[in-house]
Amino acid sequence: MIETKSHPWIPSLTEESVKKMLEVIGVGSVSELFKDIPSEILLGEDSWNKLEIGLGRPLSEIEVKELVEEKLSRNKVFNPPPFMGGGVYPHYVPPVVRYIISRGEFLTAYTPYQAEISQGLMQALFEYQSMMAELLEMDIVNASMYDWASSIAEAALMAFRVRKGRRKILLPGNMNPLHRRVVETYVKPQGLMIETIPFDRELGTVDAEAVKSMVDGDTAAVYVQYPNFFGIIEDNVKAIGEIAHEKGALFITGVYPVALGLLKPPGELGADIAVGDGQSLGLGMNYGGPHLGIFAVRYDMNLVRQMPGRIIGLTTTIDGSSKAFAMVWQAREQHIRREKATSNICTNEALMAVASAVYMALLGKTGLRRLAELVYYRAHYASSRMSDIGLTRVFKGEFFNEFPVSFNNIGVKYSAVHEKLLEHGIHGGLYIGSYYPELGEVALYAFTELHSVKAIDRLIETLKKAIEEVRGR
Amino acid sequence: MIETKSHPWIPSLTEESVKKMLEVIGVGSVSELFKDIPSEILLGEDSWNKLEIGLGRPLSEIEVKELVEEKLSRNKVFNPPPFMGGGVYPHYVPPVVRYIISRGEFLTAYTPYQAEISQGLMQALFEYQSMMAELLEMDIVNASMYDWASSIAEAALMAFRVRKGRRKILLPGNMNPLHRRVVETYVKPQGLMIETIPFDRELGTVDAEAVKSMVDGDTAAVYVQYPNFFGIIEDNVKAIGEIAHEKGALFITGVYPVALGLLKPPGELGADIAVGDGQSLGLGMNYGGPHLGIFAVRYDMNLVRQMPGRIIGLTTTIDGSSKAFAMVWQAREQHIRREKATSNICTNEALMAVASAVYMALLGKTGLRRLAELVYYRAHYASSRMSDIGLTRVFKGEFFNEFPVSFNNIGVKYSAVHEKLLEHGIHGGLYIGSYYPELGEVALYAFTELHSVKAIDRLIETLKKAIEEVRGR
Amino acid sequence: NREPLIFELGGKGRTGIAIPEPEEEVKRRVGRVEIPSEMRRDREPGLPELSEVEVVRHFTNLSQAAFGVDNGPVPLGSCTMKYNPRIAWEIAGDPRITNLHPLQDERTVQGLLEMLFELQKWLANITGMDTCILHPAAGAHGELAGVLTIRRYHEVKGQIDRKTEIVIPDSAHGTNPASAAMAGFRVVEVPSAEDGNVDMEALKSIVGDSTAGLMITNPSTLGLFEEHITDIARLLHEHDALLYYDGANLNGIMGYARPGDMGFDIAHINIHKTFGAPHGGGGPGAGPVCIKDRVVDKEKGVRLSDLAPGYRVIYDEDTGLYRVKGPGEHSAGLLKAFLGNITPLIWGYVYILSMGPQGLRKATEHAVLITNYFMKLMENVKGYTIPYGKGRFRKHEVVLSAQPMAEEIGVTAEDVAKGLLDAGFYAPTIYFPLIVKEALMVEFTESETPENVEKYVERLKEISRIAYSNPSEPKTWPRNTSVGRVDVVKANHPKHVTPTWRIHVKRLRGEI
Amino acid sequence: NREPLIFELGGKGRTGIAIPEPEEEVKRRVGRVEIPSEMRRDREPGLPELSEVEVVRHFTNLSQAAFGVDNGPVPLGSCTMKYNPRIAWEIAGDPRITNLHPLQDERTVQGLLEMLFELQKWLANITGMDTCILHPAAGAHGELAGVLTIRRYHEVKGQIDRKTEIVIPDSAHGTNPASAAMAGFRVVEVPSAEDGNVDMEALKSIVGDSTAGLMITNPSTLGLFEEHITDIARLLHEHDALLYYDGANLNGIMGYARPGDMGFDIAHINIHKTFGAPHGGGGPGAGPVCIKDRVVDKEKGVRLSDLAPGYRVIYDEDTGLYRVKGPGEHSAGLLKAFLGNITPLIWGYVYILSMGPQGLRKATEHAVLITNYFMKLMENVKGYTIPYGKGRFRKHEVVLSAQPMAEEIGVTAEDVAKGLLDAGFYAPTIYFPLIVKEALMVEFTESETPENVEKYVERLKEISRIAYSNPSEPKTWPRNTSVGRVDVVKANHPKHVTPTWRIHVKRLRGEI
Repeated sequence: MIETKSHPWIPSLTEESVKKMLEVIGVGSVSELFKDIPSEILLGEDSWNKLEIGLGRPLSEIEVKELVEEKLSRNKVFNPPPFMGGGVYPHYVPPVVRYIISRGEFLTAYTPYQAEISQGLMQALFEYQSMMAELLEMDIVNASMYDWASSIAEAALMAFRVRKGRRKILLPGNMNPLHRRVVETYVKPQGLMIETIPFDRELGTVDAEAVKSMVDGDTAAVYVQYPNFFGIIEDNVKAIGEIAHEKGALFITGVYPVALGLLKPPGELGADIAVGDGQSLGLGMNYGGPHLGIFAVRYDMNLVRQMPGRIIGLTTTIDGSSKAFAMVWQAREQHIRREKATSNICTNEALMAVASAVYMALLGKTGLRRLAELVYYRAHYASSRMSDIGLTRVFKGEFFNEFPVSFNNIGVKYSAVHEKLLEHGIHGGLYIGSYYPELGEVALYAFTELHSVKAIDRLIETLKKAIEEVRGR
Repeated sequence: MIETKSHPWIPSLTEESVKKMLEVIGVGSVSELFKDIPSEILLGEDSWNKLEIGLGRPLSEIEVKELVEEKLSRNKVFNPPPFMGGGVYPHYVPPVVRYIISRGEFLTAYTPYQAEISQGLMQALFEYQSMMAELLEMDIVNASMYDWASSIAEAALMAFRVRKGRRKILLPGNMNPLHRRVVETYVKPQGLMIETIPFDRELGTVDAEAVKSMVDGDTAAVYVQYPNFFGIIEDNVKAIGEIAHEKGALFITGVYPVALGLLKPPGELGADIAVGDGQSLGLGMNYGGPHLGIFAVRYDMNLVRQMPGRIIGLTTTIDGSSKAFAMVWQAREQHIRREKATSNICTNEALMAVASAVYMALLGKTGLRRLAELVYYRAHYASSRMSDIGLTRVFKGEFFNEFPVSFNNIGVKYSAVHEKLLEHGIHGGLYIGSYYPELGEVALYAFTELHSVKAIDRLIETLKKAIEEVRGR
Repeated sequence: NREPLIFELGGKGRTGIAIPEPEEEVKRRVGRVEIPSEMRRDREPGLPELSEVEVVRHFTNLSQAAFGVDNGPVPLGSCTMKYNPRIAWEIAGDPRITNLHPLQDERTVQGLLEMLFELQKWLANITGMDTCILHPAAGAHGELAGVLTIRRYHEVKGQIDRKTEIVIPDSAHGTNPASAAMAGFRVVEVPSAEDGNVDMEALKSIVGDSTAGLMITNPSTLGLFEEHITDIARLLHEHDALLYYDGANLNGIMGYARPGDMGFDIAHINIHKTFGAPHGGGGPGAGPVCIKDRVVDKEKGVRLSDLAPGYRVIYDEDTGLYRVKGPGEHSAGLLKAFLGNITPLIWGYVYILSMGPQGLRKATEHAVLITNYFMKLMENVKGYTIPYGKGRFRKHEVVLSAQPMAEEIGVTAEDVAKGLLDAGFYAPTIYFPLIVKEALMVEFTESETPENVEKYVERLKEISRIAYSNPSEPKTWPRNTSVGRVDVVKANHPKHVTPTWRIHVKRLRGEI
Repeated sequence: NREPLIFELGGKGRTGIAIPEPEEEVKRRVGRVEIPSEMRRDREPGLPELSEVEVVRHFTNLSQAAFGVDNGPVPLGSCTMKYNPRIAWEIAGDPRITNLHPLQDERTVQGLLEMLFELQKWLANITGMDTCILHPAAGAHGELAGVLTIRRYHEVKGQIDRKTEIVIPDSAHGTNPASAAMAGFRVVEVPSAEDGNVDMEALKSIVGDSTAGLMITNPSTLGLFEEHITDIARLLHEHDALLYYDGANLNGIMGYARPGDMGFDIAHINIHKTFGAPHGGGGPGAGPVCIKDRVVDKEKGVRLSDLAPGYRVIYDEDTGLYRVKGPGEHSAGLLKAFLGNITPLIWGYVYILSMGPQGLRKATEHAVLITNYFMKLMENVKGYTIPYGKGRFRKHEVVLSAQPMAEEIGVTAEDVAKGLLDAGFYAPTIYFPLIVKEALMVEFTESETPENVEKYVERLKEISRIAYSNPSEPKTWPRNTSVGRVDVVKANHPKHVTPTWRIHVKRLRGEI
C-alpha cells in the first residue's frame, strides 16, 4: 500500500499545491469543480473505490513489478521461436531499433502538428516513407496504417472512391484469411461486394484465367498477395494486374516485405496500391500488435487525393534558409474534412514506422537481399529435411519462406503432433485446417533467420519423434 | 559466419574506402603501415586467426544472441532475491534510472575534458556530488571512486598524506572483511601499518575503550563502519571520532547510504572523510560491479588538497552570461601531477554516479527515510519470525537491515541448510564462519524493500523445513 | 535542421547489420535460389548504405529535434499528453510479451491473457459498462468499432434501412463524423448552446425515426460537462437510437461519473491518453470499446456486445484457461488481424494497476484542478477570451480564443502557438473545436506542475504584450526551434510537393 | 545552459518514487523503530523534491547537453572512443547479469562465470600472455595491479629493498607514474628520441640494479611503434626488472603484434577502449591484467601470475563447475571487493565474440588506415606541424602540434579545440603528450567514417585560415555549444570554488 498524500505521477498532489490552486480558483474543495455533474450520476468516492479496478488500491512500483513478474513467468518464449508465420514472423530485432524508439523524444511525442518543434520526428517519418517507397518502388507511402489487414481494407474503400460507381472487389482465395475478414468488415457497410478468385489446387497460385473471367466494368479493384498465404511466390502477378487494368480496375498488391529482397517490387508489377506489414522489418511480434500497415500508391493525383493516412513532405522554411518538413495533403484527413475524409484514421503506428525506418537503414541496399536469401535457404533446407521424414508440401508452386505441410498421408492428426512438439519445447506450424477444411491435416510452417540449422535439425528430429509417439498410441 | 567484405562497426571496411585511403597515403596495401614492427614479433594473419579468440570467426548478432542466451539461461535470478548483503544489497532499481543511463549522450561520452560541449554531463555529476553531500552532510564529494573498499583504501592513503609522518591506521574488527583486504593491499607498499580495533562480542559494536588505548601520535586515522559488517548500528561513532581527533588522527566513517534515512550522517558525527558504496542507490548488484565508491571530505583545504578523484565545480562562462561547470582542483590529479598525484585514478564510475543522482532525485527529501524505515521494519519482522523457529541473532546490539543468525544452538551445519534452501529455490544468507571461525555456524541475513512479507514468510517456512530435513538425515 | 537526410549519408558498400551467409550444408542441400524469372528482383532497392554507428547518430540527432512529454509541457487539448511511466515501458518491452506470436498455443500465453482479461474487467468498471473489447488500434478505430456495432444493432433489428443518421455535436472531434461515414451513416450536426451544452431544442428537432445513434464526448471538447446528458440519453433511447461515448475526454471525469451511468450504450477509451501509454509521435494507440449488456434479440439471445467486432479474452472455467474468442456470428467482424495493440494495452494495465481507483480519481481531480487554475490565471488577459460556458468550471481542458488579438492586430492563434514553442513549450491544439474562432485548446493533465502552468501563462501574457506593441514580430516566430517557420504552402504546392525521396530525385531529374 | 540545477526544481512534498508503507502486520509485530538516540537522524537530508516526470525531463535535458560517440566523432587521442555496439548494451543489461549477487552460490551463476572464464582466455591469446585477471576496474587500476605484481616479484625474490625504481618514458600517460608511486616506487623518466622511439642510450644509462621495472605503451602516445621493444625487453630482463605494457594503445597493433611476444611480463587492457565498452562519461571501465607464466620461485612453485592481485575464474575439472578463486598467499591481495566490473567486461566479451580474430585485426587495420589518411591530409597545413617520427607511419593515433599558430599569432591548441566543438566535433586530447608543445592528439578509431575525417580536416584548415586572418576570433569560441567558454580560473578560485550545492548555499549565506 502506498500513501496518496503525494504521488510520483501527479506533481500537484501535495497539500501546498492543492491549497494554492483552490485559493486562486476560489473554491473550498476540489469536489466543487464537479458540481455540474447531475447528482444521479455523480459517483461517491466510496462506491468508486470499491469497484474492481486494479487491486482496489494504489501500488508501488515494487509491488507492481512483483505481481507482473509472476504473470510474465506464465508466458513462454520459445527458443527457437515458433516455426510459425501466417502474416507474423519471428524476425531478429536489432537492439539499435529498440534503443532508438525508447528515446523519450520520439516515444512521448504527439503527432507532429507543430512542425517547427517536431522536425526530427517528421524527418524520421519522411525517411520511413522514402525508404519504404524504395523497397516497394512506389512513389508515395503514407506514415502508416494499423496493420496489413486494415491497409487492404482501406485500399478497397479507396478503390471504390477512385472508381466511383463500381461495386465489386476481387480477393483471392489464397490470401491471408484474417485479412479477408477485415476487408469484409470495412466494405460491407458501404453495400459493396467481395468476390473470391479461386486458386490452383496443385500449384497454390491464383488462377489467372479465373481472374480474366471475373473482372468486369463493375470491378473497382483486384487484390493479389505475394507470397500468398501458402508462402507460394505468385508468378503471374503482373499478368493479373494487366487484366485488372484492361477493365479499368485498380490493382492492389499485398507483400511480405522481406520477400522483396528477392521478389520484384509492386511498383514493377503494375500495382496502383501496395500494402503489407512492416512487422518483419524491425518490430517484435508483440502478440499481434502493434504492427505496421504499409500503404503506398503511384504518383497519380487521382489516387493521391483518395489516399488515407498522414503524409509528411519535404519543403523549406518560409525564408528558404533550411530544408524542413510538413504534413502534406491534410485536406484528405478527418481533422479537416470530417465526414468527407478519405478515412477516419488519426493515431496510426508512427513509432513503429520509425522503428522500421531504423531497421531499413541498418539493412541498407544489400541487406534485404541477403536477409531474403538466408530466409529462403533456411526454409528450403527445412522443406528438404521434412521430405526426408516423409512430410511433403501441399502445393507445388515455388515458395519463399513458408509452406503448408501435409500430415494426411502419414495418417496422424496435426493437433496430436503439435501436442507432442510442445512437450519437447518446440512450437510447430499453424494448423490451417480450420481455414481450409478441404486440405485436411495441414500445418503452415514458416522459417526466418532466427531458425538456425541446429534449430531446424532439432525440429525435424522432434517432428519425427512426435509422429512416432502419436502413431505408437 | 559473416563476410568481412564490410562490417557494421567498421564503416571504412569497403573496397572503395580502402582503395581511396591507400591511394592518398601512398601505399599499396594496409600491411605496409605495419612494416615498422620487427619481423620477429610480427604476427601472420593465419597464425593470428588460428588463436582461440571468440569462436575463431566473426559472428552475426543473431548468432551472438543465440549463443549468449544459452549462457544467460544458466544464471539464476532468485525471486525473492537472495537474503544476502555483506556490502551489496538487492534494492529496487527504478526503470527511470536505467532509462537515463542508457541514453547515448551519457553512455557513450568520455570524461568531460571539453567543458563547453559536456555541460549536461558535468551538471549531472555536480548534482550527484551535491545530493550525496546532502545525504552525508559533508561539504565535498568527488565524482566517484571504484567502490566502497577502494574508497577506504584511498582514504587511508590520504590520511597518511594529511598526517604526514604518522604510520598507523586503525581498522575495526567488525568492518567488512573484504574491505579490510583492499585497504591492506593499498597501504602495505607504503610501509604503513594497520591495527585492528576489537569489537564487543556481546553487542557486536566497536570497543570504544580499546580505541582510546590504541590511538596515539603515530595514528593517522581511525575508521568506523556503520551499520557495521554485522548490521549493528554502532552507537558510539561520535565518541570514537572525538577520541581520534584528540590525538590528531583523522576520523573516517563508512556508511551504507540507505541507513542514512534513519541514522545520523557522517557530517554530524565528526567525520573528516566519509566513504561508502552507492550500489544501494539505484544500481544493480551486477555480480559485484560496477558499483560506486563514495568519497567525501569536510571543506578544509588541508583535506581537499590531498583528496583523490575528479571533482566538478559550479562556475560561470568567461563572459559571466551563464552558469557553467568545470573540473576543479585538477592539479591533484594524475594527468597533471603524475607521480605526485593524490591518486592514480582516472576512469572512475561516472555513469554509476549519474544513476545514483537520478535515484536520489527520485527519492527526494523524504524518500530515503521512508525507504530506510521499510527496510528496517522488514528486517526486524524477519528477525522476529526467525526467533519463532528458534533462530537467534548472534549480537545484542540494535541492528538496521542485516544480522548474523546462529545455527550453533540448533546443531546443524549452515552449508546443509543452505543446500536445502537452494533446492526450494531460495538463496539464504551469507555464511561468515570463514571470516569469523570463532562464531561457528553463522550466516548473515539481509533484507531490503524487495523482500516482501510474503517472501519473508516463505523464507521462514522454508528455513524451518530445511532445518528439519537436515536434522532428519 | 542540420541533420542530412539519410539518403545523403553513408558510403558505398557499408552495412549496419551483418546478415550471416547461409551455411554451406544448407546451400549444398538446397542448391541455387529459384525464383520464377518474371518475379525475380533484378536491382537492389535504393536504400542508403550506412554503418551501425551512422544509423545511431542519425536517429539520435533526429530525436533531439523532436519534443515530447519527456522534454517539457505538451498541453495539447483533447490529446491528454500525460507522463508515460517508465515502469510500464519496462514491462511492455519485456521479451515475454514482445516475442509472443499471436497464433501460438493459448496455453503458452496465459500470463498475458490474464492481464488482458483483467484489463477488460477494469475498463468495464471504470466506464460503467458490461463488456470491453481490446481490439481497436486507436481511438478512431474504436469509434469505427462502435458505430459498426450500432449498425449491426439496427441490422439485427431489421431497421437499418430506416436508421441512416448519426447525430454529432458541432464541437466533436473530426474522427466522429469520419467514423460514422465509414460505417455507412449520414452525419447530422447538432449545434452547441452558449453554455457549452448541446442545444437541446435543436437536438429534439433533429432526433427522429431515422436517427441510428448519437456520438458525443463528455466532457465536451470545450472541457465542459454536458449537463443534459441523461435527458439526451432518454431522448435517443425513446427513438431506439444508441448513444456512443467518445472517450477522448474521459480524463476529466474518471472516478466522478461513468458513461454507463449516464446512459451511454457504447464507449471507447484511449489507452494512450487516459491511461498513460505514450503517443509515440502518432501511435501506436489502443482504443478499447466497452458496451452495455443490452438485449437486442431476446429470442436468439443476442446482446449488444455480441455485435461488436474483434476478439474477446474469456476465462474458461472448465479448463481453468484464458482463451481468445474470435468474433461470433452476429459480430461486425474484425478490424485488424489480431487481438489488439498489446504494447499500449500493457502500459494501460500497468497504469491502472499502479493507480488503483484512488489514484485514478486523484488523477482526474488534479487534471481538473490544474485546468481551472490555468483558466483563472488567464481571465481578463488582453487579447484572449474564454468563450462558452461563462462562469462554469472546466474539466480536463479549456479553450481560449485569440480572436481579439486576431481581429485587432492580426496576430492569430497560430502565431501564439509559435510564440509558445520559442519558450520551450509545445503549443496547444489550435483552430479546434471549430465552433471557437482562433481557438487555443489547452489540456495540461495531472502530470503538469503548477509552476509550468504559471510559466505558460506568463508566456501567453508576454506574447500578448509583444503582439500589441509590435504586431509584426509574432510573424517571425518561432526562432528557438531547430528550423524557422515552415513553408506549408510550398509543401503542398503541386510543383513542389515531395512526399518521398524518390519523388525528390524524380523532380531533380525532371521526370516529374 | 538553460536547465536549472535540480535543487531549483520541484516543490514541497513531491516525490519521484512511491515507497510503500510497512505492512500493518509488520508494524504490529515489530513496534516502533528503535534507533539509539545519539544515532538517530533528526532532520531529513536536503534533497530536492521532484515528481517522476520532472526527474525524467531534467536528466533528458541534461543529456542533450552532453556529447558522446552517439552524437558524432570523439577523436580523443589515447582514449579509443569506438562505437559501443547496442547488442552488447542489451546483453550486459540483461537481468540475468545485473541481478546477480556477487556472493551468491557459484552453481547459480555458471553461465556468467563461463563467459568470464572464456574472456580471460581470449584476452590471454590476444595479448600473448598466459593468465588474465579481470579484477581491476579501470586502466589505472590495472596499472596498479601490475606494479603491485612487480613489487611482489621483488619481494618474493628478497630484493625489494634494492629494486626501488620504475622507469617510464616521458611520453607516458600520467597514470603510469601515479600508479608506480602508489605501489611505493620511485619514478625515473626516460626521454624519447626524435624518431619517437625511446632514447636507447638514455635508457641504458638509467636501467640498473635499482630498476624494478619499466612501464611503457606500445604504440606510444605519439602513435608510433617502439621499434626497439625487443632490445628494451632484453635490457630490462638482464637487470631482473620486469616489463609492463600499458594497454591503452592496443588498438594500434591488435592482431599484428602481441605484448607477450615483444617480451612484456605484464600487460593491462582497457576493455572500455579496445573492446568497445562505453566510457559512460568517465566510467565504469574494466582493466584486466594479463601476465606471463614466469617462474618466480621454483622451489615453492611460485609463478608471476600467483603474485597478481584479485580473483580468478577457474574451471574445476572434478565437478565440471566454474569457480571464483580468491587471491592466494603470494598475491598482492584485493584491489576492490569483488571480481571485477562485470558490465564492461560483458561488453568486451560480446565485442570479441562478434569480431573473432579476423574482425579484431580488421579493426586495427582500419584504425591505423584512417589515422594515416588523416595525417596525410594534415601534412603541410599552415599553423600545424606533426612532430616526431618524421616519415614514419602512425598506428592508432597521431599527435599534431599547433605550436606555429601559438607562436606566430597566439592561437593555442585550446583555441583550436574550441573551434572544433563549434563544428559538431568533440575536440582531440590537448596538451598531451607533454613532450609535444600545443599538442593535439587525434585518434579516430575504426568506427569513424572517412568523410567525417575529411570534414574534420576541413575544419582544422578553416580554423587556421580564420586564425591567421583574425587571431582574436578563436578566443571567442566556442559559440555553438550550450554555453560559451567556461571560466575555469573562477571555478578554481578559492573565493568562488563551488564543488557542491551545499557549498553554494553556504557561500550565499556568508558561512564560507
